[in-house]
Parts: sequence; C-alpha cells; structure tokens
Amino acid sequence: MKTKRWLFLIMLVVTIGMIAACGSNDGDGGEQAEQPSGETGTSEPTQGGSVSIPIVADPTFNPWHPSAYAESNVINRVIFDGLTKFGKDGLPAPNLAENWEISDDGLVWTFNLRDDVNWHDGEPFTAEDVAFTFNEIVLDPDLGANNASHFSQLDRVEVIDDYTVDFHLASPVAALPAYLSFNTEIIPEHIFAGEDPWDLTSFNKENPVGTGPFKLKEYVSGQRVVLERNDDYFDQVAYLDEIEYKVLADANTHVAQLLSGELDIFALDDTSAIERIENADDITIVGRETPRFFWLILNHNHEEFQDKRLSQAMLHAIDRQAIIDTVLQGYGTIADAGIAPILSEYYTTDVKRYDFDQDKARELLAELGYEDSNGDGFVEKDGERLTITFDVGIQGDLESIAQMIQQYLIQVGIDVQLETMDWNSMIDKVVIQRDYEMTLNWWRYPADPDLTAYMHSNSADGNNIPAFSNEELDKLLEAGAQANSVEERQQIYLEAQQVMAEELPYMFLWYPQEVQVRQSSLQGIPDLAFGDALYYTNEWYIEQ
Amino acid sequence: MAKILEVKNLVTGYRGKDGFIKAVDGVSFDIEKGETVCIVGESGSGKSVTSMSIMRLVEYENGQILDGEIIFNGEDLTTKNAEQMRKIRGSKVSMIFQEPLTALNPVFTVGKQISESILFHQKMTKQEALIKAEELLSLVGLSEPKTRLKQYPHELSGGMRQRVMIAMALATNPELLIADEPTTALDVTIEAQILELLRKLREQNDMSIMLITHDIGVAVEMSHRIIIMYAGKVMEISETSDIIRKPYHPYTKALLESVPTMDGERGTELKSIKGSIPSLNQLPKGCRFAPRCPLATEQCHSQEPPLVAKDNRQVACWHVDKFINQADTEQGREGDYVE
Amino acid sequence: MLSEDKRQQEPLVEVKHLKKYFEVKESGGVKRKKKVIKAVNDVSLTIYQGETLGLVGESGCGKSTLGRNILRLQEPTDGEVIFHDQDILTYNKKQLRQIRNKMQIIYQDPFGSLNPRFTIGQSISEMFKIHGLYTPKEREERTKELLELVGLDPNRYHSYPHEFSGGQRQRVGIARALALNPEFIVADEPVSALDVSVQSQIINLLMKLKKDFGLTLLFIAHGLNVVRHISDRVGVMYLGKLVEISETDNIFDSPAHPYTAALLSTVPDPNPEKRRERIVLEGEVPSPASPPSGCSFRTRCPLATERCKQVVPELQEVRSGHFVSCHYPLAKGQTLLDAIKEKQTSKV
Amino acid sequence: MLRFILNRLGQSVVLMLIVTMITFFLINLAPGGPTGAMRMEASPEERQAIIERLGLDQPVIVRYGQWLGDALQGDLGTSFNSSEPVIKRIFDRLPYTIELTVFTVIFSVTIGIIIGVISAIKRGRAQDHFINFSSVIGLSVPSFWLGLMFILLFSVELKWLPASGVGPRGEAFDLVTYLKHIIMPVIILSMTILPNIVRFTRSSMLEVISQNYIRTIRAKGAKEFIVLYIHALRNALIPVITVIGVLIPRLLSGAVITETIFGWTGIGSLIIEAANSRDYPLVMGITVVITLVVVLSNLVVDLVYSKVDPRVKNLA
Amino acid sequence: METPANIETAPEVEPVQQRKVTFWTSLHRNKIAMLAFWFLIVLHVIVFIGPLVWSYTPTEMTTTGPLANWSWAHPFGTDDLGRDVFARMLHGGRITLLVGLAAMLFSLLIGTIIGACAGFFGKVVESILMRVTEAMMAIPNFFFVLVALTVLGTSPMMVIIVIACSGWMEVARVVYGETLKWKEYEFVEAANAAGAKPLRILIKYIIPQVLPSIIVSGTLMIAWAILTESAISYLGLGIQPPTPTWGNMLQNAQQYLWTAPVLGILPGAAITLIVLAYNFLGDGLRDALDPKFVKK
Repeated sequence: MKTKRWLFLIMLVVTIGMIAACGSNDGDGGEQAEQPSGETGTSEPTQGGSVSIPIVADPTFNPWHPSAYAESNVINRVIFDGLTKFGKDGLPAPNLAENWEISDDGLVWTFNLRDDVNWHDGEPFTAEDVAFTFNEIVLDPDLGANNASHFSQLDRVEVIDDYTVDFHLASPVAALPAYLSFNTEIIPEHIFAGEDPWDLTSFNKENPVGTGPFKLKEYVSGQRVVLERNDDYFDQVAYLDEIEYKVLADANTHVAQLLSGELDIFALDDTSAIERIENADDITIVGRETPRFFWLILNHNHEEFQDKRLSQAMLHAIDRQAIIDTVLQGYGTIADAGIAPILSEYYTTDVKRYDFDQDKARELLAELGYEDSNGDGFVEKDGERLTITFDVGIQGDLESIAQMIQQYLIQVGIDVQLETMDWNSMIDKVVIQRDYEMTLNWWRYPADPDLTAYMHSNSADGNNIPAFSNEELDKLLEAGAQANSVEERQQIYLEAQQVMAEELPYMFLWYPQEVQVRQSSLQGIPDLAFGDALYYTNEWYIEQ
Repeated sequence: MAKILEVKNLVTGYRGKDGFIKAVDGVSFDIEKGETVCIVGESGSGKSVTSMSIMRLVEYENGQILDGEIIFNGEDLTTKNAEQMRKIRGSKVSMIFQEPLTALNPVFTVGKQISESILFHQKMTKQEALIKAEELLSLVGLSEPKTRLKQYPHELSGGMRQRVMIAMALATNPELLIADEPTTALDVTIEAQILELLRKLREQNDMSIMLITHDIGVAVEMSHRIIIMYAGKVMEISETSDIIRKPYHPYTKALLESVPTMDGERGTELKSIKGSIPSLNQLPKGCRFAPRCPLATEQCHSQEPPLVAKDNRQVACWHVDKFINQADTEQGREGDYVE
Repeated sequence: MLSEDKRQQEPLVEVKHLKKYFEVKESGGVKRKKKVIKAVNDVSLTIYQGETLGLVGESGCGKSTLGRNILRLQEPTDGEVIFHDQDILTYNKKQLRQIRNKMQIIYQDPFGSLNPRFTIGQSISEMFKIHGLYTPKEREERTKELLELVGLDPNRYHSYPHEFSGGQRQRVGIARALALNPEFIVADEPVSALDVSVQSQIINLLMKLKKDFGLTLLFIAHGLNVVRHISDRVGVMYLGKLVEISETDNIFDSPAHPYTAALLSTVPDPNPEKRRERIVLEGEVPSPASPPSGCSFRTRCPLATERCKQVVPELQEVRSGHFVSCHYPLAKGQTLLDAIKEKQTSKV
Repeated sequence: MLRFILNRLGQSVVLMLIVTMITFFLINLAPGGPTGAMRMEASPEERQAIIERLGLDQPVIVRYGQWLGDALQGDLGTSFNSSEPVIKRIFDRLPYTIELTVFTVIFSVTIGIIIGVISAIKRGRAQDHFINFSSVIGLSVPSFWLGLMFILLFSVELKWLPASGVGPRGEAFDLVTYLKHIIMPVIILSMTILPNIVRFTRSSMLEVISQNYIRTIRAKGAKEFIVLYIHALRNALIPVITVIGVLIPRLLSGAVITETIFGWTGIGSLIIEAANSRDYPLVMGITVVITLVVVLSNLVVDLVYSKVDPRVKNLA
Repeated sequence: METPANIETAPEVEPVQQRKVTFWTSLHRNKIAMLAFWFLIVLHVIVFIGPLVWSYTPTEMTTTGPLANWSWAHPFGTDDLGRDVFARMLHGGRITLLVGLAAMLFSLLIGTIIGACAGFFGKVVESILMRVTEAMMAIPNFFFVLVALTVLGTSPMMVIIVIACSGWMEVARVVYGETLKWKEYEFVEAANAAGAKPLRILIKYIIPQVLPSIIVSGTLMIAWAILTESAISYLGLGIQPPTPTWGNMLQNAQQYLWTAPVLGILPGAAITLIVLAYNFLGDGLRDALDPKFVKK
C-alpha cells in the first residue's frame, strides 16, 4: 500500500508535468487524479450517443420530495434547474438566475431570472414558479420538504416581476446562492398549483416537467430511467442523445458493468475494487474533492465527554492516514476542521493538527485521570474503566472505519464497544433520541464554508449532533453568515477553523475524495465531483 | 397326465450383507396339466419366493435363482433371457397376488390395465383389447363390466379388485396360474367367492393352478395335491386326501392339529408346536424342523433329511417309518403339548 | 342346562344401546365431505362373570370398536356400559383411570402394542408405576413372576421387544394385561397375526390363565374355529350391529341368522369328513357410511323380502338364550339351504 | 370445484389474517421509522411533519385496524417511499419475479425429474452416487456465493453473459439478449429447489419401484421400458407435484438473494428496499401478495394433483 | 414330554430379526456420513479450542498490514483491515456454529412442543397451532427473516431467535405427523388403558419415538441455519462486525473478490463444507433410521 501511494504521487507529478509541457493528454487511463480530461480532449464534441449511470433504487422526480434521495438527485439535477448551480470554480454559478444582488442589511436578495426558459411541456418559466416552489413547498412546515432546513432563515419569496424575485430573510445568510445550487431545483407552478405535491405521482413518478437539458423519455420501475435531449434547452443544447440510469442496487454489479462497458460513469463508493478497475484499459479513474468531511463524535450531553482533551487524545490515538490508505485506498485528506479543500478560498491547514501519536494520547488521557492502574490494558478513572459505546450505522465504509477506530482506541486503553446497526435504527438512536456515546458519520454540505447548522449551539437539537456549544465559535459562525465579501469571510472562517481544530466539536477525520470512474471515451466532463458534473451534462459527449 | 411344470432342486437367494440368504433351498416338485397344487407354509417358509422364482421375478427384487431348473412345458425357464421370459410371463404363466389394492396400479383404469396385459402378448387394437377386457370382467363375475373398465382400482372393493386381478391373469389364457395367497386379505365370505371363482375357471379354462396359502383349510378345499413347506424346504408332498387322512411328516401333523376344528371338542387344550419359526439367517443345522420336533434325534440335529418317495408321496424326515407306525397305533400321543 | 347356569350368573359388564359414530372426512383431502360411519350401531349385550364371550364378524363390522368402547378407550357416542353396577361412561377422567386396573386389553399386533423403547420389564412394571404400586424392587419381582406365568424366561426382563418372536411378544402383552389383576379382559384378535403353529400356544395360554384367575374375557376374532374353541357364548356382528348371540354350540350347530349360517358354511376346514353344504354369499359388505335401509344384511341375504327392506329387525330371543335380529330366523335344525328352498317353493 | 376453491380461499383468509398480524406488529413495534422521516439532516419539525402526514402518530392497533379495513376493500395503501399505490409498486415488480420463478420451476422440474429418474434407475451405481453427492453439494453451497462465482466467471472473465439486469423490454426486447440475462439467475435460483426435486424424484421412484403393482406389471410380461416409464414414472411424479407446492415458499426465499445478486428487479429486491426504508405499507403489501401467491400456487398444485391422481376424488 | 416351563426357558431357536441392525451399526456402514461425522467433530474441536491457542485476536489489526499473503505468522494472510484471517476464521466459525446450534435447538424446541401438542391433544389446540404453523409456512421464511432482522436489529441473540422462529415449522410438521402416527399405536392405547395420564403418555411413550426424527431434523436444521445466517449476512443483515462470522466475512470479502479472492473463498468453502457435512450426516442418520424414508 505504501509503495502504491508513492507510485501514485510520482505518476501525479509526471502527469502534471507532461500537461504543463505539452498541454496535451496522451489518453493514458489509470491514475490521472487531477488531469482535466474534459477541456483537453483531443476531439471535437460530436452529437449523439448515450451514457449509462447506475442508481441504486427507483427515483422520485421531485427534488423536494422527502423520498428523493441520492438516486433521485442525480436525475433531478439533470431534468430540473435551480436558480444557481455549482460553478466549475467551486462558487455558485448562474443557472435559472442570471445574476443576483444583496441588500445592505443582508436580508433581501434579488434574483434576476432568465427570460428564455421554457418548461419541457412548453410553458414559459417565470418568477411565479420560483415563488411557488419556495413559498408553497419549501416553507410549508406540514410538508417537511427535503433540505427545507437550509432555508430556515427564509421568510418568503416575493415576485417583483415576471423575471425578478426577492428572497426575504429573517437574518443574513451569506451562503444563500450556494444553498440554492444544492438540490434546490425549481418545479413548475402550473402543474403543482392546488395539488398535494407529494401525492402527485403523475409528476413525481411518471412525467416530470423540468427545464433541464434532458427530459424524461422512459421510466421502468426497478429497471431504468431514460432521459432524452431537450432540444429547447435554454443553454447550449446537449450533445448526448440520451442518458440512461440503470437501477442496480449492488455495488459489485456497478463495478462489473463498468468493466463490461455497460455503465459509463459514476462515483465509486466502494474503493476496494479499485485495483481491478485500474487494470482495465478503457477506464479513467479520477479523485475529486467534495464538500464533505468524516467525523467521529462524543455526545457532549454526557458530562464526561465534554473535556476537549478526551477528543484530542482520541484523535492522537487514531492513525487517520492508515485508515485513508486502507479503507479509502488513499482517496482522502486528513481533516483538521470542517471546511474541505474544495472550498479552496477558505480551506487552511494552518490550525492545530493531531498527529498519530498514541503516547500523546495516553498522556492526555492521564491528564484527565484515565490511567491503566490494574494492568488490564484499559484505562480507568476512580477504578472505573473508560468504556464507550460506539454506535455506527451500516452504510458504505463506515463499518470498516469504525472497526479500525475501535482498534486504535483500544490500543490506548479505551474500551470501545462497537455496535453496528442498520441506518434507520442508527438515525433513530443517535439523531432522534440522541441516545449514544460515540458515533461516526460524515456531512456533505453545500459549497459554502457556513457550518452553522452543524456546530452552532442553536442547532443542538438539529444537526449539531454532538451538542457542542462554544460561544466563540457561535460568534464566528454568525459573523461568517452575515459577512458579504469573500475576503471578509476568509478571515472569519480561518479563525473559526482554528477554534474548531482546538475545541473539536467533531473529531475531524478526513475529507474524502470522490473516486470518479468512467469510460475513457466519455468526454466533456468538467473537473468536478460526479454529482456536480451532472449540472453540465449538456457538455458531455462521446469521443468517436 | 403331462407335467406342465417341473421344479428341480430350486435354490433362490436374496442378497444380504454377507452374501445370499437362501429363502428357498433345494425345492423340487411338479404340477400336472389341469391340476391344482397348493403350497402350504407359515411365514418364512419360502412359498412365495418359490412362485416368484418360477416367474423369474425375484431378479427384480434383489434376489437370484442360485441353482436348479424350472421346466415349464419342457423348457427350462432358468436359461431364458429377459425378453424370452417376458413373453412367457403373463401369457403362458400368470400370477395373482395377495393384496389386490396394492397389486393394481392406482393411476390407471381397470380397462387400461387389463387391455394392456392383452396387448403385451397379442396383436390387436386397443379397442379390441378393451372389448376383450370387458368379456373377461364378466367372466370373473363382475357386474356392469363396461362401467368397471373406466374405474380406477381404488373405486372397487377388495373382492372386486381381486376379480380384476384374476381377469388380468386370464387375459391370455395361461396354462398355469400362480395364485399367491389370493384370499388372505379378504373376508371369509369374499374368500369363499374368490375360491369358488378359481375353481370354476380352472375347470372352464383347463389350466393348472398353483395356489399358495398358509391356511391349510383353503388348501384342502382347493387342491389335488399339497406341498408342505417349512423354512425354505419341502417337508411333504402328497395327494390332498392322503395328507389329511394321514400326514407322513411330524410338521404336517402338528400343523393340522394345532388348528381348532369346527367340530372338535371345545375348550380343550390344543396341540401345538413348541418354539417358533426360525429366521432364514439363523437356520438350525440338520433338519430345519428338528428344534421343534418331538421326534428329533441326534441325526435330525446334524443331518438334513432328503425328500424321499414313500407310499406315493414324498417326505423329508429321517423317522418317517417310526412316525407312521406311531401315528397308527396311537393318535396324538406324539404331538407336543404346550401348557 | 348350561344356559340355565349362565342365567343365574352375575352379569359383570352390561352394554346397553352402545353407539359409536365416526365422522370421516372423505379421503384425498381435496373435497372434504363429512360422512358419518356408524361403526357400532346400537349394540346391547351382557357379559357374565367368568365367561368367555366370543365376538365374530368380518372386517369393518365394528367388533374391535365395540371392544374399545366398552373399555372407554374410545369415547362412545351414546349408550351405557355398566360395570359393577356403575355406568362407566359417566365417569370423569380421574375415576376412569382408577378403574383401569380392573379392565384390560390384549391386542392383535404384538409388534405395535409394546413400546419399542421400553424393555419388556419396563413395559410390564410401567403398569404398577402408573398406579403407584409397590417399590421398584417389588415391581421387578412381580414383573418377573408375571413373565414366568406367561411362560417367558424372567431373565429376559431387560430385553427389548424386537428381540422376541411374535408369539413371545404376545405373551408379554398378556402379562401386561394381567399385571393389575383385572377382572375383565378384552382380547382383540390376539392370535390373528400369529402363525398357525404359534397360534395354538397362545390360545392354550389364554384358556389356562382364564381358568386360573377366574377372568372374564371378551374374545374378539374373525377366525370362527378359534372363537368356537375358546368361547362360552358367541356374538355375531354385521355392519355395526349384533345380529346373533347365544351359547357357542347353539350358534355353531344351529345358527338362527342367515348370515351366521352362511358364514359358517364358508369356513374352509381341513376336516374333509365334515364338509358342509357351501353357501357363498353374493356381493360384499356395504360401506358402513351408507348402510342399507331396514336390515343391514338384506342386500346379501338369500331370504330377504320387502319387509327386510322396510323394518329394522330387533334383537330378540328366539330360543332360550338365543338372540337373533332377523325377521326370518332359521328354526332349530333348519339349514339355510332348506330355508332358501322353502322360500323358493313358497314363492312359486 | 368452485365450492372447493371458495372453501380453500376462505381458509386462506384466516391464514392471511394471521400472517398480516404477525408482520404488522413485528414491523411497527420495532425502532426506527420511514426513511423520509429518518434523513440525517432533517430537523425535528420536518420529521414530525412527515410522521403526521403518514399517520404514524396513531397507536399501532388503530393503524392495524385501518390498514385491515382498507386492505379488505382491496386498498393496500400508499408506499411511504414513493407515494405511489402499494399495489402499483408491487405489480411493477411482480412480473419479473414470476418470470424468474416460472422459468426456474420449469427448468428445475424438467432437469430434476430426469436426473432423479436416472439416479433411481441406476440405483447403487456410479451415476447414482454421483447424482446423490452432487445434489447434497447443491443443497449445501450458498447460492449467493455460487452466484458471485458465476458472475466472476461468465461476466467478468469470459464476458459471455451480462452480470445483471433483466435486459431490455418492450420494443427493444430481443430474445437472445433476454435469454442471456435470465440464464444465470435461473440456474442459481434452481440450486435452491433442483436438488430437492432430484432427491424427491429419486426416492419417490424407488418407492414406486418397490410397490406391489410394479411386480404385477412385470408379471403381466411388460417390457422393462413400459414398467419404468409408463407405470412407475407416472406414479412417482404424483408426489413430486406436491413437493413443488411445498418448495414454492423456498423458491421465493431464494429469489430474494438471486434477485439481489443479479440485479433482477423483482419482488425480492423490493422487500429489501421496503424493509430497509421502513416502508410499512409496502412491507405489508408484499407480505400479503407473496402469501397470496404461495396460497394460490398451493391451490393450483392441489388442483393439478387432483387431476393427476385418480385416488383423489375428481372435483365435481 | 416336556413341561411347559422348560419349553419356554429352552433357548428359542431365534429371536425374530426385527431390524436389529440398529441406528449406529447402520450409520457406521454409511461411509460418507461417518466421514462427515468425524469431520464435524474435528472441526468443532478446532473451532472451539483453536481461539484459545491462536495468538491473534480476530479484531486486532496486525502490524503486517492489510491484504497480506500467506505466511507462517498468518496462515491465511490478513484481511482488508490487516486482521489475521486465521484468527477470524476460528472465531467466525465459533460464532457461526454457535448460531447454527442455538438456532437449531431453539427451533427444535418450538417445533417439538407445537408439533407434539397439536398432534397429541388435537381439537382446538391442534387447530390453533397448526393454523399458525401453516401461516408461518406460507411466508417465505427469507422474507420473514429479512423483515424481522431489519426492524429488530442484528444482535447475535436476535439473529438466533429470528432464524429459529422462521424455521421451526418444518420440525413442527414432522413432529406433528409422527405424533399422530405414534398416537395410534396400540402401546400408546395400552398405556391409556392402564390409566396413564396424558402428559406421561406424551413424554414417556410418544416423544421418545419421535426423537430420532427430531435428531435428523436437528442436523438438517443446523445446516439450514448456517446457510440462512450466511445468506442474511450476505445481505448485510446478519451478525454485525466487529463480531466475525463466516457469513459476514464472506459479505465483506465480496468487495475483494477481484483483488483478494482468498478472503471470499475461505469462508465460502468453510460454510459449504460444514453445511455439506451436516447434510450428509443428516442423510446418513435418516437412512439409518429408515431406509425407505422418502420425505424431503
């Protein structure tokens, strides 16, 4: 594994060097992690062809529907459009909104909408659709729409004219354009008005009407969803004829079908098969940064877990690089705070870092009074062993990671009892009941450094699952949300990250990279994570 | 009279874990044309195996004819191959069995099963065979033969089933009919009907019958000659009237006397044979009846008596003469009394 | 003479109007139609102290069912069974268990009637255990005595049933029935499954024990010769009904019921001197699920008339101690053949 | 005939009632809730809104009553997950499962009977031992494991067969492609019942061969071929029919795994999804439908049985 | 003339050979069953003693690193997290076998009680118990297991209970059938005629006769329980890591089928072998009990 990582780095350097030197790509598959294949393709984009993407379950063609999960998102962001989209530079880019401005007090945002957009059924897209989407769906507390919590500060959306809307906020939210790019697509008022948006299966399950570059052609439950090109798309019309989503629940099947050429592109969740894919000829593997961080938390509602030194000791005890290498096959960066490298404007390593140092961990534990007094390998305080129950939901790599973490913590004398359970039970126990001691998970957030929802003491019954509370951090997060310029925010979030790293609301583990795999013939993919690249399906094409 | 069947020194064994277990061990007898011969014996005497050997059916049931000849109409059946044998079975020699329910295929109609046995041996159309089957059914005394043809075995009563079996056996006018305990599973009144029928058919069709039974009463009523078997051996062969009047073998005598009669004195102690029948894998040395025989001597326990002719019959006993004399002088004394 | 004596004897068991109906689901399981089978259909009889009552009939006539119902091993549908002046059908389960030691049963199948996982010693001493009698040691002694009594080697106390021959097992069954000193024993075809040469041993043993212990025996069998040999009186059953009952000699020498007469005539007998005139009954026993109207025997009876179709004959005393249920009972000395001839001539 | 069927259906109603009660209380008394309410990021208010919307704030017993009332009127409710009628979701998937299981039954029964008969006829010989041994192995190999090996071999290494999916349908349907898709699932699913059919056919055949009537047929002078294939086989197959009835629940169990391995989007993969996402109406609906399938197929088996076996009274 | 006494004490010529060939001698003649029997003995000993002897624990990450090849220190190499596969096989086998045994015992218990009571007491008891049994049989058991484990959680105890609860019906039916059969035997009626109480009859007369069938069911049940456990583990619903079982090891290994096939081959082969052995043993026992056994 070590050698592999070296090889990887050398390859990386060599590849980048070559790109710099000749500005061209020799098309060699394999580990071209940062190679911007899309823009530098040798051939001109041509019309035609179809792309296959796996999804794990039947989708719901309504981005706000409580049952619309990841498998729906990858479709909905192609069928529908949001006001903004994830920009190729990581910042929110115009989509249905051409531009936007903010009032001085930061409480009113005005969005100017495109006037050349038609729904797939031919109806024109107007400000009414935007207002309807937010006022009638997102803000209706009885509906419990997806991601509605992102808009908890939104009071209402006001239609100024056909192509202008105002967003009125209760308190400033600097991240609003970023939120608007994150699974926040606009749905047509002329279809939903007066209907129960969740029960309208003729739309949600059968015949969605969006504004995106592709529209639904065929949906067979449990089989596939086929989208066809929308020739009336407001932006550049897509090259591809069709995008086919295949419903395939099993990750092994994804790999098998990728290898057999039946699938074209997806984000590999399970990196264990990577070696196998690397050996295949026509497949490109790239690592992509994503706004995600993995975390381990102690329940701060328990008094004995509130001392930051316990968290620090744990971080020292865990060899995070080893886990990244073993479980993620190297696709990840050690995290120090919550803001991921993809947010390059805000990301910093200039914070307190916790190296793998188990002696340090033991020292910190000793400071807290935990020492192995009876020689059983576990630390005790007042004769009582430090035993922590570790609840983990079964999802992706969490089980493997949890097992390794458990072993590292046992090595420093913490008696960790690992309890794995299905996702639903974990949510019930950890998130709803808050009946846990330690848990492991990750956050994926909109491309904005605003982590208020996850760490602010006001969110303690929301997404601040560790129930962390720190006045200094609270203040910084509030300031960050209200600041209007990137420079101002950079400063605030630098400081915030230092506090995070010191106080450890979460034990930050790493920022995972997405492992994007695709057939090498597929071109025009921007250098973005797979999910974000889906905003640009109109640019995808098949190399002849 | 001509002999239709001659069995010479037949030895039939069944495969056991240590070689063959001889169920029939050196049996010889013959049957004449038009004659009814009864083989009488208790369980394990080898009477059924003898019949199965004649039909060469033992081979399908884990058995084998180990020695001897079975001469039927002058031809040795033991030398026939499977196809030759098949042509004889059911056409020249037919057989009926004890349990008429299990002996008929439950999933085919009576008509199909009878006509089938005709078609196995005679060239005719199915229609013709069915007509013949109908005739056969009325021949064996079944009412409404046409309806019966379409019925399945389970829809008939025990007696009717046995009649169907007989009809099937008669389909090709066999020269020899082997009936293996045909009435054991039936009630007395039905038994009487079937025996009556067999008697009638034998006369009408001029065939020979080999009737196997454990009931000496049935044997006496039905047969011209009786063969007494015990533990795979023939003990005595004699004309029926002779054997009843005066058995020449102690076993025959004991067998006759241990059955309470319909006119004897009631409530008296019955004469009985001590002990019980030996099993085939634990046969005694010498005469097989010796351990239960009141006359047994050292010779009986060590040497097997051969079947020898004596006064127009055949007996396998070392002490025939002594036995006859004794029996003449004093009836019953030599019988063995148990309790 | 004999019958007079019997009359004065104490009745031990009185069966009154005993009925046992079974509900049977049609075989095959697909079409379930319930049918009522009248296995025992209104039977009354008396068993006197110390006698052996033989019960004969063809299979399915209900004789075994009757025996079991008298002992209440099956629950009768209706009727009374008076034992020691008490109707045991009114007993509750506890009372019933307590009188079990007074009435016992011997079975036909010596293979099925012994627990294959008990040694024969256990099988017999279990009888004492059930009633909480004796110490373990005494039980073993008593059991060994019983084994000796029925002619088995007491040293084989620890042997299992499969180590015995059929006859020996039947002896064990008899020993078990005797263990609790019963007054009344139902012997349900005790010799039918045995080879002839062993059969007589068991008959002898039963007769001897009966005499020695003063037992009362209900002897059920289909072998007429055996029943004749052992019984003091004989009852004949046909299709769930008792058609004739009397002293043995009456039944066998001058049967009054045409069925009995026909039955007797068809028994194959090795004695060539006493060949009777054979009367072969036609047809078969009707299904007990749909018995004929009137007299149940009429469908096969050579003497049957219209009356037999209409009127169910009652069991009535035609001669002293000789009960018959027939509209046209044979007179003493009259054979069935005579009767048939008579009927034909009268018709003409 | 009709009365018999109605009667059987009546019995099935009782049976179904027990089944639904077991399932309903089992799933509802357990922790967790429908996934819609179980999103990690959802706020407590959002959760509450969804729970109320789905009517989960009512006591279990009341909900069962409501469910039962609706179900009796043929309404199995709406899937939590997709807001579609449960019936629709099930009937979207059921055809695939039926397709798979019917093919499997046809395949297993044909092959199983042939092999079983060979085994019985060659009793005690090498062929018999081999078949016996293989069928025990067949019973013992975990089918998911075998399925993975198949994919590895035929899809990944040899690239002969597609690793998963049901193949194109509708206009794009193509028989060869279709067969390529279905062959591996059918073979793997067959492993769950084929060995039983082989073993049962063998023992049934052996049992029949030892029957008295076979002796009778031989005694009549029948050719051995007729003895074995007309008389014996006909009888031996009758109990095999009942075994197929018994094996149907097992087949459906096996379908869950097979469908998962091969991405065969039938009812088996739907139940996993439904259970995982606590889609209670869907779980209930699938339970009802599956039980109904079992009950009905057993009914069909009984009807066939009564046609084939004359001992069973013909249904008037 | 002999006296009656000495006739009977004189040794009988024969005790009728009524299947005197007992269970064990018959089983002994079945070579495959005996092989399976000894294989199982050895395997159980290894799996239950082995972990006490072998130095690695199944959860510790060794210094060797992940996915290491065969070596003396790690006879089966290491897994994806660098744990000793041999230790995991030993411990996993222990859990797998324990689950199999416990689920088997538990379902035998349920099945025997329900089957015996339904068969013996008849009437209402029979109707109720057999209806429930039929209902449970109509649910394909994998559906039941799947739903039950998803919602009830996957602790080893729960896995055992759920597997047992989904598998007792077969046992109940066998016991029910056998009870009905034996209930009709005359020795049972004889016990009744002797005045024995129903419970005594059930326990002393009927259950012992049914026991051989229960034992056969038991061996086949273990095989079935192990297969079921591994199948639900394959779907990620079995006993969860860090507790190793052959099933969850196999599930984990399927990701590595291409890179480290040995991780999948070992537990897969182990499951197959042990299930095979139990099936062969069960078949052997069944044949030993009744050469003409037809069912299943």
